[in-house]
Amino acid sequence: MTLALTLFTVISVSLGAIFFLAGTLGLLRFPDTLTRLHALTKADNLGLGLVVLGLLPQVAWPLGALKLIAVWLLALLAGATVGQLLGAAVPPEPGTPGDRATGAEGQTP
Amino acid sequence: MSLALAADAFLALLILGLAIWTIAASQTYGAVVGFVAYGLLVALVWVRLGSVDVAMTEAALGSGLTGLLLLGAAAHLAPLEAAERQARPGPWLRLLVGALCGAVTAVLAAVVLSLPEPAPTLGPAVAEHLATLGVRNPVTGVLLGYRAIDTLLETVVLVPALVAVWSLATDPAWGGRPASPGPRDPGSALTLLAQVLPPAGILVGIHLLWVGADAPGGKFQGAVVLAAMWVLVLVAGLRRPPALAGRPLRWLIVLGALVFIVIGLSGVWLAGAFLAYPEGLAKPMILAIEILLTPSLAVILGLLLLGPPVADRGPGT
Amino acid sequence: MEPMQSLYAQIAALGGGLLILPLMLPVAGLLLALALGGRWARGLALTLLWLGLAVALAIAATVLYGAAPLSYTLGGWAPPLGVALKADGLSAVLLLLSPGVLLAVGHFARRGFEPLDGGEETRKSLAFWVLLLGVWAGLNTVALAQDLFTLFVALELLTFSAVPLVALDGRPETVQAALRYLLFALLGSVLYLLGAVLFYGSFGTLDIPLLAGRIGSADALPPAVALAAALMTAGLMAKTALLPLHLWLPPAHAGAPAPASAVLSALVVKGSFFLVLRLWFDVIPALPGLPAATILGVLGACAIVLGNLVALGQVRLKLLVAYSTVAQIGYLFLIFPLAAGAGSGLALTAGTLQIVSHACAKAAMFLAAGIIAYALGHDRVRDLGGIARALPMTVLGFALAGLSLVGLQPSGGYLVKALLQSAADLTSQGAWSLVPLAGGLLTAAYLVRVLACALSGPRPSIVQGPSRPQEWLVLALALASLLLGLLPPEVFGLIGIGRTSIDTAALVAGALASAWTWDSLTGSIAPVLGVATLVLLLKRRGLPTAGLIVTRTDAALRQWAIAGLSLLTLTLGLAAGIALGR
Amino acid sequence: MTATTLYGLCGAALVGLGLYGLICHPGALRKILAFNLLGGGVFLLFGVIAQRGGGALTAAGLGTDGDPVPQALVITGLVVAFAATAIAVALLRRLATASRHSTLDQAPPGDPGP
Repeated sequence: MTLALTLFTVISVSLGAIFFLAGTLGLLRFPDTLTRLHALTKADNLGLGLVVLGLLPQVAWPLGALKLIAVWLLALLAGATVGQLLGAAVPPEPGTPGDRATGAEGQTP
Repeated sequence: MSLALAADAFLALLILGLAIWTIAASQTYGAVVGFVAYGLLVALVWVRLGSVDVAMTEAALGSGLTGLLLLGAAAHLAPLEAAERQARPGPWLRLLVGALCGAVTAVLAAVVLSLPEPAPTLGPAVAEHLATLGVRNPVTGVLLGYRAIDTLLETVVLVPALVAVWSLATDPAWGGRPASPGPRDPGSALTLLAQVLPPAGILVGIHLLWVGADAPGGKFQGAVVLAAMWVLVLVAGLRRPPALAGRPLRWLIVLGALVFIVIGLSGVWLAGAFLAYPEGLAKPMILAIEILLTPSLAVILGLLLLGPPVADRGPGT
Repeated sequence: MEPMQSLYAQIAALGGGLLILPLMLPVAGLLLALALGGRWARGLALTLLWLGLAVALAIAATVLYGAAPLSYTLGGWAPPLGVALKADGLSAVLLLLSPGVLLAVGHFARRGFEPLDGGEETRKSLAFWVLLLGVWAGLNTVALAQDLFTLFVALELLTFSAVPLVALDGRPETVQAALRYLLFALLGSVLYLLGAVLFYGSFGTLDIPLLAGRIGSADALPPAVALAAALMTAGLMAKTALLPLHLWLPPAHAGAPAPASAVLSALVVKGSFFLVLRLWFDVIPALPGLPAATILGVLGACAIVLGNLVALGQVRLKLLVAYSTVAQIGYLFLIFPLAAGAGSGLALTAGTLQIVSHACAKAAMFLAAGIIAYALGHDRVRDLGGIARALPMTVLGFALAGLSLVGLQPSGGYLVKALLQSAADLTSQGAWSLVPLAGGLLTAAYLVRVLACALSGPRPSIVQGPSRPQEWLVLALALASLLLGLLPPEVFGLIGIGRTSIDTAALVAGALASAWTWDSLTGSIAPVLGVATLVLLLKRRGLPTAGLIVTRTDAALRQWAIAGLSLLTLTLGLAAGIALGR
Repeated sequence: MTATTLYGLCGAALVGLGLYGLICHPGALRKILAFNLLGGGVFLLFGVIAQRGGGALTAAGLGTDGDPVPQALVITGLVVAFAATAIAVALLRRLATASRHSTLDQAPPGDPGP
């Protein structure tokens, strides 16, 4: 039984690590802030979720596991908020849908 | 074992890289962002060094609140950055200072490597008498038992520090409210965070305070988390910063330290020495001090972040 | 004396319990002053200072007549686990000096830092008194604590209370001076903390007596000790503003309001020097050999000469007095090369007396300068014309304090010079005794320059005259320093208590024996008169070119990068000196 | 070459970097940043000494391993360092608003009043 669990942990954590790698790759490769933001929040939240999922069997049940999940939820909440704030702070380039200058309907602040 | 060593080496190199970035970055704002990341990694190092209490304090205070303080200052001082470059010392002088700093580091590293091998430690002595203090967390035992005077003095040091920050206000603004730290229109996302997170944050803060007696945690860590939640609410503009002339606020600031002194003085009669705890009553007294110290520390740390009072005009200017 | 003896026996029987009061009085006062607000802060501070003076007198008397230091273990935990308090002779002197000078400054500041008529709190009325109690709390903890980390927290309490005093007026240049002072003091305290870390890493304790015992008994000292001692000494020198680390002192002490400048120059600077005394005389008495001590002595001599010369050329009176502080700090560090071997008793007594004498004299000078600045609306030395006629007592106080710094007969300054002289003869290092003489003459030079300007010319119109008690306080402080030598020698025995085989009473009596002989009287007055006539002749022809070189080197030394460079070189130099000295 | 000595060298390097930044950087805010690095380096050395003195407590099955005294001192030091940074930042912001200056050497305008 423990072999299956440790195997699950190894697979899940390494998957999470790959998603983190993807997120960082997106950060370096994408042209502008909004797409980088998109890559980071998506990949890192999923990566962290997988890592937490993988570690659940290794941790004392239930308190340790609940703390790990709480960490993940906090990261989700913080990531989403910071994503929104940075997105609102970045002036959209002309011609893109969110551009207020050309009268197009921008997202409410 | 070498894999763990490789991980430690990678962590140490990452920290040095971020530290070099913090010094060498041309833009101050970028340097501060690097500093916050550096602080979080140093908290990780503290966990590797087996000091979990310090790791929490470093993460919350060393990189969290200090980072917030410096980010605000970096944004405020951005326009003056260009003028700073003229005051740069000449290249030869910088080279000389760099060489001397290198020499200090080399001597320090050599000395650290040659510290005596059976490392002198007070660990066993602390562990031996910990039972009489009734707490199982040795760091809390040292902070509130053996070296209670350091903790008392350190809480007292925060009061002149606070008055120092307040005394920089203009005379008419005295007693008014500090400027609200948040942006003018914080936007729905920040308001949502400031409504969802604080209840959980306050719970975590109180848990840290409560668990501090027997496991890593304690009043500093709890107070910092509570202060962070309070500042988050202020940044989102849900509350206005308090008026600094308010009598209840002043008493809340000094409450913790005063109770600490009263309990310390009671030790003279009950347990024969200042800051001593009578037999059997040690744990309740330590908890009483910690419980009453946490709100005071949280308020002081928050007020240190908010800065001097600005004129008492309307909602947060 | 019999009933007195039993009284002190009872107080001593109280054990060290008496030592809690000097610690808790200012701390409780600090907290209550903030909570009660500006209306009560002034009254609370002054009453607590009077109470503190009484407690300090009781402690000093108990230590003197019990002929043994009082000690107390906090929380009942003996070191190395717990922290101990100890009041030996040195601590008793600092415990007495702090409330004394703070009371004089506090009563001087009753006018100017009081709440509004309706009792409503103003910025200055709360901040000044809370910070004054903070300075007092820091100084008392520095005097009593026996643990290096508790001393670090006390130093921080002292610095955090002193820095805002500099910027209390709110003018931009004082805010910049306060920021420069804070950053350089923090650099100093981090180096001090690094030294404490290395001591703990090598010996597993931070308690001064235990550390001294383990360092003394260790046969092969780890290299960490030399570096730790050098780091702590360099850090404390930065906080004491010894030349070339004096960049922050002149603008900070000159820019602060008058009572704040007095507290900063008289007491705050002495707090960190007190720890240098603790370090070199208590923690590592035998360790630093002659090379390291000579480095400190040479820096002290340079401070005396350069500080006085730059003071001579100053345009503003408060800056002149601030540079005089830089020079007088030189005397404090002159004692270390003379403390080698047999001279340590004489040197320690000279250092302690210099702390007391300079504190009273400099407080009087800064308060007098403050009165003159408010009365005339400016403090340009050249335009002080006739102020002596308008404010006779203030200028008299300034002159008497100046004479004490010059070192005329009954003054503390003379005692320090005589003790340094006999220490130099005892340890056959005659060269060092020339420096105090030169310092005395240069001090006389700028004193005569100020008095000449103050006496000449018609009586000026007074913008805002001082109150009568303010002038009496200036005179009282100046006389306290001038008449220090008239105290009965037994009182000076207090300094040596707690140290084996040092009878400071006899040393001071020896130094005073030749004070009133004819040739020593002419020996100290004649050169002063000579300098006075020289200055009066030169006054009309302005600053000689030599003065320009001096001010330019001072300006160069006071750049931040150069000061940082000097601090690093001093740290490494001291470490090498201590390592070689063994 | 254990992890502890590795972090000791890292701490020593941080002290050197912090000293360089504090002395050479003209901007006061960068000096405050460098001061925090310097303080962090010194505390890290404290932590290394705590780790070297460890072991006894794990044997007694109490709390974290490592010598608790340096850990308590570092916590106190961190809070004092934060207070120092708060005062320095408040002074710097006041200096910047009052005189458009943010360095320590250039003299700000303003008459040297009494």
